[in-house]
Amino acid sequence: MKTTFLSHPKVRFGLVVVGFFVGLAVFGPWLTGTVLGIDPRANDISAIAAPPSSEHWLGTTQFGQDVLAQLIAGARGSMFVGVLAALIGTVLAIVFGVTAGFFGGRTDHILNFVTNLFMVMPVLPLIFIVSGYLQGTGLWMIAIIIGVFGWAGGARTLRAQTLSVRNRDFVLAMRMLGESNPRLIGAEVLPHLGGWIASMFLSAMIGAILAEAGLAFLGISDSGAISWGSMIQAAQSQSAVLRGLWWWFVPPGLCIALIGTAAAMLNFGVDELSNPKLRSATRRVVRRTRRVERAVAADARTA
Amino acid sequence: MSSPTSTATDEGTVLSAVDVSKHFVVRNAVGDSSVVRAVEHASIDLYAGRIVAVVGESGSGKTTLARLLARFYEPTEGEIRLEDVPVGKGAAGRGYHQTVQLIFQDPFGSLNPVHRVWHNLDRALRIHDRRTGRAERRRRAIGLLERVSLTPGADFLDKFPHELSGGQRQRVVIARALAVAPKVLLGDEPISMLDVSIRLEMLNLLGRLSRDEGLAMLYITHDIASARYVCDDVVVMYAGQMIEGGPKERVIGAPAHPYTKLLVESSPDPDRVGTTSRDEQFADAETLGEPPSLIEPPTGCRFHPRCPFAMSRCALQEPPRTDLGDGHWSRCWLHEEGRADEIGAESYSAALARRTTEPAL
Amino acid sequence: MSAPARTRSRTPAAAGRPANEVVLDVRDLTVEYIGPDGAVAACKDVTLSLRRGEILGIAGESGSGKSTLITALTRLQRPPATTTSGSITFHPADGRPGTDLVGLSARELRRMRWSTMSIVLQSAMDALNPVMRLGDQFVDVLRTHYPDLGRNGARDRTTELLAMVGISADRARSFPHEMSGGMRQRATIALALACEPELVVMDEPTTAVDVVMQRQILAQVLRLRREPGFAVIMVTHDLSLLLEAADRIAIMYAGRIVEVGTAAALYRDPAHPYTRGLRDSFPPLHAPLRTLQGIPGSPPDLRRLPSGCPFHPRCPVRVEACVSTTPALVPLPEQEAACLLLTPEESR
Amino acid sequence: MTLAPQLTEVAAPTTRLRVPSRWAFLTRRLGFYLTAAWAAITLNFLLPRLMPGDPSIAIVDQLQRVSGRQLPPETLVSIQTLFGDPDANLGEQYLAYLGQLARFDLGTSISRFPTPVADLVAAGLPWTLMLVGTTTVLAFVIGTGLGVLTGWKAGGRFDAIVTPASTFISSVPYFWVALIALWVFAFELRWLPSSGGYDPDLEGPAFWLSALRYGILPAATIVFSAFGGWLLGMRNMTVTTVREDYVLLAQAKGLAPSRVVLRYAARNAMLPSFTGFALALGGVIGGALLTEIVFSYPGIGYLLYDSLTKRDYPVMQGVFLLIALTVLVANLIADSVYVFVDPRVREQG
Amino acid sequence: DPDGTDGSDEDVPALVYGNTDGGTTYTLNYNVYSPATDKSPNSALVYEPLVRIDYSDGGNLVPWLAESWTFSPDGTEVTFALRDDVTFSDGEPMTAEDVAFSLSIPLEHAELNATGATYEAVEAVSEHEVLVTYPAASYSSLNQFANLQIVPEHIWSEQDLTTWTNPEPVGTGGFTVAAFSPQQVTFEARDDYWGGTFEVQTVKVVPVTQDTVKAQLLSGDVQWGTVSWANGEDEFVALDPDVNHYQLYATGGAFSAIFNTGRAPFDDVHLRRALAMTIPRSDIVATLNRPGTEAGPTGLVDGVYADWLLPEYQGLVQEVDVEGALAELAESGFTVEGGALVRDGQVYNPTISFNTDFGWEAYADIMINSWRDNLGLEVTPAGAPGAALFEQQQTGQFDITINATGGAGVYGVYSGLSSQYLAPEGEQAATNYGRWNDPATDDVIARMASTADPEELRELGHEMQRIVVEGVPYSPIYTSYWFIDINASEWTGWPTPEDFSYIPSPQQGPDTTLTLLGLRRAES
Ligand SMILES: Nc1ncnc2c1ncn2[C@@H]1O[C@H](COP(=O)(O)OP(=O)(O)OP(=O)(O)O)[C@@H](O)[C@H]1O
Ligand SMILES: Nc1ncnc2c1ncn2[C@@H]1O[C@H](COP(=O)(O)OP(=O)(O)OP(=O)(O)O)[C@@H](O)[C@H]1O
Ligand SMILES: [Mg+2]
Ligand SMILES: [Mg+2]
Ligand code: NI
Repeated sequence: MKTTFLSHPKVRFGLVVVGFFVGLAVFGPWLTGTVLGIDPRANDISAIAAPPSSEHWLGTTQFGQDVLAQLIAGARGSMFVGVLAALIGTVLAIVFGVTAGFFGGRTDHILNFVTNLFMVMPVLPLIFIVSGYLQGTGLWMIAIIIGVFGWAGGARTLRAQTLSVRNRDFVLAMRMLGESNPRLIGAEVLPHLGGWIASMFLSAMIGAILAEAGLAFLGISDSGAISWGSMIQAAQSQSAVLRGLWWWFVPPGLCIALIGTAAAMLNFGVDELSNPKLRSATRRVVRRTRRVERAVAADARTA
Repeated sequence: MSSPTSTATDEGTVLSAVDVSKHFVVRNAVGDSSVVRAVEHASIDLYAGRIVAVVGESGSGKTTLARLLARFYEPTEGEIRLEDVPVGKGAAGRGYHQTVQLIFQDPFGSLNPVHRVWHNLDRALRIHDRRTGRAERRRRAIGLLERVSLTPGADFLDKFPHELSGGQRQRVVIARALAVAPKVLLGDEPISMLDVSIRLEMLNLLGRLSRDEGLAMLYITHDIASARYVCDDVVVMYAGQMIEGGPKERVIGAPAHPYTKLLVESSPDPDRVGTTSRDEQFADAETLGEPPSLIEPPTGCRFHPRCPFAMSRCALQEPPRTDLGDGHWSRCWLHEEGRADEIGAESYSAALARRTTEPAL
Repeated sequence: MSAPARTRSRTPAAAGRPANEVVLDVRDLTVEYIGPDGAVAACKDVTLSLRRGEILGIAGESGSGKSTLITALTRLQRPPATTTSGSITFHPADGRPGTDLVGLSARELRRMRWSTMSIVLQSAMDALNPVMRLGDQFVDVLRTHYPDLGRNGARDRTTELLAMVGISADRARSFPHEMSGGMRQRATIALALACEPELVVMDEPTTAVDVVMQRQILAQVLRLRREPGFAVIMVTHDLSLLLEAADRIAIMYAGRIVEVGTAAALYRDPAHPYTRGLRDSFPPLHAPLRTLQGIPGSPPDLRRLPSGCPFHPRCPVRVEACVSTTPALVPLPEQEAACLLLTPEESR
Repeated sequence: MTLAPQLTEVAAPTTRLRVPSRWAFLTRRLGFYLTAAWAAITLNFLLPRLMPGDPSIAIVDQLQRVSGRQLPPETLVSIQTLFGDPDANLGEQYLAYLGQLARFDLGTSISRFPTPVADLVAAGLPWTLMLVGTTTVLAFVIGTGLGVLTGWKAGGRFDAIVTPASTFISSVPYFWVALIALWVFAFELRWLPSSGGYDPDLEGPAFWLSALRYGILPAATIVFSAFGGWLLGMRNMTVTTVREDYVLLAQAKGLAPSRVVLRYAARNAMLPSFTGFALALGGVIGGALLTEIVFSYPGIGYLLYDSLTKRDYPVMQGVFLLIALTVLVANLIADSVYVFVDPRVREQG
Repeated sequence: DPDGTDGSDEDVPALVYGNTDGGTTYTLNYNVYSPATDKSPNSALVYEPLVRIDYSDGGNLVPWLAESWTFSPDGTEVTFALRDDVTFSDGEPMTAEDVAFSLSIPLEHAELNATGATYEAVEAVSEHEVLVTYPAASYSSLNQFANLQIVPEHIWSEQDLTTWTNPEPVGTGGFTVAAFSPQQVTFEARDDYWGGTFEVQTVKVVPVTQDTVKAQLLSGDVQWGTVSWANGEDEFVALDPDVNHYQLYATGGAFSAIFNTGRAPFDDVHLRRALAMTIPRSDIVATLNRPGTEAGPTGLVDGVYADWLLPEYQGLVQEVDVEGALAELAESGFTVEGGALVRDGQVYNPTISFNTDFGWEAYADIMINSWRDNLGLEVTPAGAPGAALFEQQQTGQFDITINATGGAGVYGVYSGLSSQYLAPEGEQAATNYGRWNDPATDDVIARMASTADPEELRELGHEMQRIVVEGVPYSPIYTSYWFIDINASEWTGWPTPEDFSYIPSPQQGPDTTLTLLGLRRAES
């Protein structure tokens, strides 16, 4: 089971990329400071808005700051918001979705109503506005806001799944043995939802990274922190696009897209592993089958 | 109508349902609610060391009955008695389930795929006796597995459900139910999801548990032949009601209700091969009809719209319970009208054919 | 097949056909699931022949390859299933030479589908499109195969078909979810007969319904088969049912046919120990009761098949050779069976 | 502790179901959306009151900033009275607010005093609706279309290229795509205008043509960023649906492949898209707002941005309220479509 | 060019001004007294003030609608003598009544006092004379009249000025609004303008973003802009030096680091000096692509205030002086421990706040890096969006903040340091954000306000310069400029920073009019 998980190409790609960025976020300062010897905030006045060179591998900004160093530092900011917001969102989604699904009845009615409400609210504009009110907030606050407003979709999925799990025979059986509700949720239902929760977490993380980038682009961000979004915003405010300073605004966007792709791939892979219908439609399976079919046909011709 | 009679009066019942009904409220998209009368005025007694089978068509309320007995549902009417003591409303706690355990139809579904066999048994042992140590629990778990013929038990403790075959899974489920040392085992079609070849082993196991260990057992099934194989008594349900009951050979061998006869004659019986031609066997089986809606059940006897023997009174009044001796009873107007002989006189389809040519009503 | 369907449906077409003529001839069919760790043969060297108007039952435990065989026969298989060897020869009623379905292109197959060979799937619940009215699902197949039938013609024919299985015409406007399980199952059978096929393949047509409905459906199949005259392959794990309903029965075990013969022969005198075990897995309804044992153990995992005879680990009468030698089908007077203990008819 | 599970959610009895009335379903949904609308309105009322900042002070702030002079306290007081009675309690304010809304009065802009917020929003809304409306439809059509194709031929070469590519594309931030589009098509190639919504010098058909021309880049950006999501969802649904028995049966029936794909696979695979619409639309609107900002499109996205930077609270509120209501209406429409394409529709929650 | 001057509209191309103030659309509001911050653009083409500030000459006031003005001897009354040839665009002549009406609008409606008028009464004393009365001697506060527009009483007196949006503006200016759409405002030149005749007949104002306007300036779709263009010399001017002009005009102010002198630790002058000495001004202007625009220490800019500056401060570039800074730090009694300032057991972790809307993070970083490298001091960046930052600055919630300093005239530059504007921390101050509370400063400023003698003013100016340089209430970083981008393909006659008597900015009131008057059709 584990080996098939790790040998799935999409999963592998996803894990490698996500792992890489998590590593960057964790070891970034060490990497830039000790290994590469670059400082994201240092200004090299001799290289202003300079294209990539041997000295600055990804070029410099209008302020003579090293783009690579900023990119690595930005990984930390973006991943921080992503992970924190996803944590908050996932916890809320579990609280709302699983509780509603498990207990049903009035609890479900109320919680589900709240979920649906958050679901149909345009969350991104809402986040913009709330953060707009709290002008000049830190990354913590931004992550909290994103997390607090971004859980509804996950809660809905979890509720539906819980509903289906709650009346599964194994839950009834354990209940019949005398298990308490908290243990039923914790030991029987939640582990069963592990895959859903993990994929929810990943999508929430991507959502949060994208939302943070959007907020930073609107100028709502922590001026003390570097994130990919704030890099793009800084580039934009210095007319980097018009001036063709692509090395400044392309890499952070690519990083966001890359980690988003990786997370989506991970989810995809998990889907494919858990859903045999999807699994049988992957390129590998189809190719393998075609190859055998061709071989058989060739045999038939020669025979 | 609700005379709680028991077939064997010498022993006390372990678990009984006395005149229970269960109505469900279902809502459609419009928000209209309607009442599904899933079980109506059913009574059943379970005795130590005996197996009672409940047979009936799909939707006749068998599962509902089992769940009422397991106290998953609160009866709409009537009461459940445990060792002759009425069980109070909403009090189905640990105590109750230490006595009564339910085995589900799908062995895969009733084992959480994320937990090992050990977890399942361990939880059951721990919940009901918090003092025993881990080593002791482990010893007991192995004992339980060996009781259900999973030998050597230790080999199975660390397996995940998906590493077990269907039969092994169902044994684990039974072992888990036995872990709390219950007196009653309720089996809701415990073998229907298993492969044909291993069903018998399961039935033999259930028979052994009842016979040798004195468990009272309810065995719910579609398959009359298997009911006959394992049980002592048979109860037939139709559209939420119990229409016939008694010792298995009497009920299956000489049905006293037209529906029981239909059920027995519809069941596959390879012994028939060769005795009549195939076309004859299946002749007129096309018009056997479908079970009625439980939302607006037919008036009077619920079987009357399909019954080849139906009389005008069948549509008006519910038939009373007629005791036929030896604990065999039936609910059919034919007994009251003295036409009971007609039931056994010819095959069901023949009766049906006759009726279509010369309407009885 | 341009003749309007209704005219044909009224004439008992079976009348003019030779009774013993073969409709479908399957030779050495092997179907494999191509997996990452190699191929798994879910059907191995299956050889079968089906005669016109005959009901051939295929019985076997879960996972023995019954559905795999059926999708291969009807050429409906999807990756990773692949037919790696064998032939499926279809002999049309008009005496034209047979065609091997394995070699046909998608387009050629499409032309043959439904009008020569139709299918009833395992679960009628899922076999009907949930968002299309029942009638429309008849009309589209009718209009595809009889383009000149017209919309109204197709409607009339639908009514006729539904009436054949006891469903009233107004039901054509229902969606599948508005009908009961038995009704849906009968509707799919009626659908299978829409283009008067020569062969109807049924995958567990009665598993999801209870005994009374089961009997009704089988009765209908038997009656319908008498009139337009089509051959039936019916797959189920319920041997006791097949014994009553089928002409001949093939028993599958681990992807192989281990025994094939007339229903009566298989009931009276099963030659293969597995068949015997299966037969004895059904407690009798009336005969005196005795303790039965079924078959100990469980069906093998196809990815880790035992060597030799795949049944040998569970076999009560195995000999040493069973571990190493895979038996082939041995012709016997009324059946064929694959067991090393059997000797061919001629040498007996 | 009772074991009785809830009795309201029960599989349909196998006996015949009454056909659910679509209108009744829609009425209930309408009820939900009305409640949601009320919640949005209330949220909108509470937000600025829970958050720091007073619109009048914001005005005075900005005036002082522009003139660089201290304004007398009377100025603040008289500006406060322009924005309603500062001493009213929350309940009175709420009632007054509801009363205003009933008259389509969203208050007065701070930075553009005395322009009513309703006028500002009304000026921007058509542009945004046009942009988001057409792009949502386009993205849906392109995404679902390609999704059906890739799902139908899943594992094929087309799928092997298109699916990973759209996974990537759907992960790219909207505004970044917008920036790249701006850079390549407006600045480098100079094919299309880089900002604005139309050529103000033109009139009549020429005006609309110019609006089309100005709309191409923002619209293309949104479609480009949004279609991937639909594609991926649709692909997987198609793959799953194609392996349903009824599609297998449709193939067995010998129907033309196009018919099998459209009537059997695609139609059914599309159904979950309608329920996922709320989520998708929220994302598209958020993205469209950012896109508008990059292209200075005269819609409410830019208006929101403008009001955010100027702390024009009434405008922020008005824009949010309008977006929320629009999304609710769009969802109601999606629900209605769903009701008519899926006969099985039942109340989910 | 005979064709260009005969007035046939077809041949006279419009002058297109790409307005980058923000926003993509305009709302119609030509009520110049409205408390809105976003009104319709370029109302100064329609409405005019009494006086003009001449930035080519130290921010002196020069006549515009007023021909001259005279103060009463005590400096509390000023009489404006108005031009007599001014008419509104509807043909009515402008009278003293109109002026008195206009100037009393802020007095009568507190909410319309958007410019913070400080006089207390206005009165028309004759047909062409208006008398303005102050509560105290106010020689130096005359420049507020450069911001007060004269409106026609016969139209405005009938309106509710608080909510009126003046959709069809009638003013004395050279242009009328010919067409208004949310994405373009078209102005048409008057042929009866008192100031002369325009060759430019049509001015179009379009709202665009900074990037777009650059692209459009390059393509010639826009001919006039005010966008700052880092490296504009290479990216714009060099492409066509005859046509593309990128001009910088000093505003007389600077971007400065303002210390909060009202709270510790920046109540210590040595600490302020130490920090001021280690601001890497040259690096900052390098990243701005504006070498040589480092600000001097006085807050007065050389180009504008050449006559006013003390000789020792003229052209002074403040290089980073680490030794001096360390000496000052030592003298302050603070030690730097672990990046924090410590004195008497008190630990201070200073922050620097700045406007993130301007993307100022990077410049703050440059300063923070320098303080860290040179003094070991860790200053934490605390950027905020403009609106929030402004509130923090007004209420004194900062240690060091970055803001523009400056004003019209020397008095305008320094008056903000008066304790008259002092507000305790937490309360809003309109100016004097740094809570500068210095009796000497107050004395000088009071004297400046009450003198009309240029020589004395100059002397007092010198004193203020010394106070600022020595006391460092704020430390100027770089000179602030008006950025003018011109594509002269259609119109010539633009002044240059080397030689100008008005600023060719589209946003400078009378200067805009003067610019337009001077433009000539380019020869093609
Ligand atoms: N929780 C419930 N809510 C509403 N109706 C229910 C519920 N459970 C069962 N029913 C209905 O009650 C009737 C009896 O159901 P039950 O499951 O007891 O039948 P059964 O005899 O076990 O059928 P099967 O053989 O198919 O398992 C059915 O019509 C069913 O739809
Ligand atoms: N898509 C697949 N990929 C790999 N193996 C498969 C796939 N589908 C089926 N198999 C394997 O092929 C074998 C035969 O499956 P098949 O569905 O034909 O059995 P069956 O006899 O129809 O069983 P059942 O009675 O459960 O329907 C099984 O062992 C199964 O695990
Ligand atoms: Mg049941
Ligand atoms: Mg199968
Ligand atoms: Ni309990």
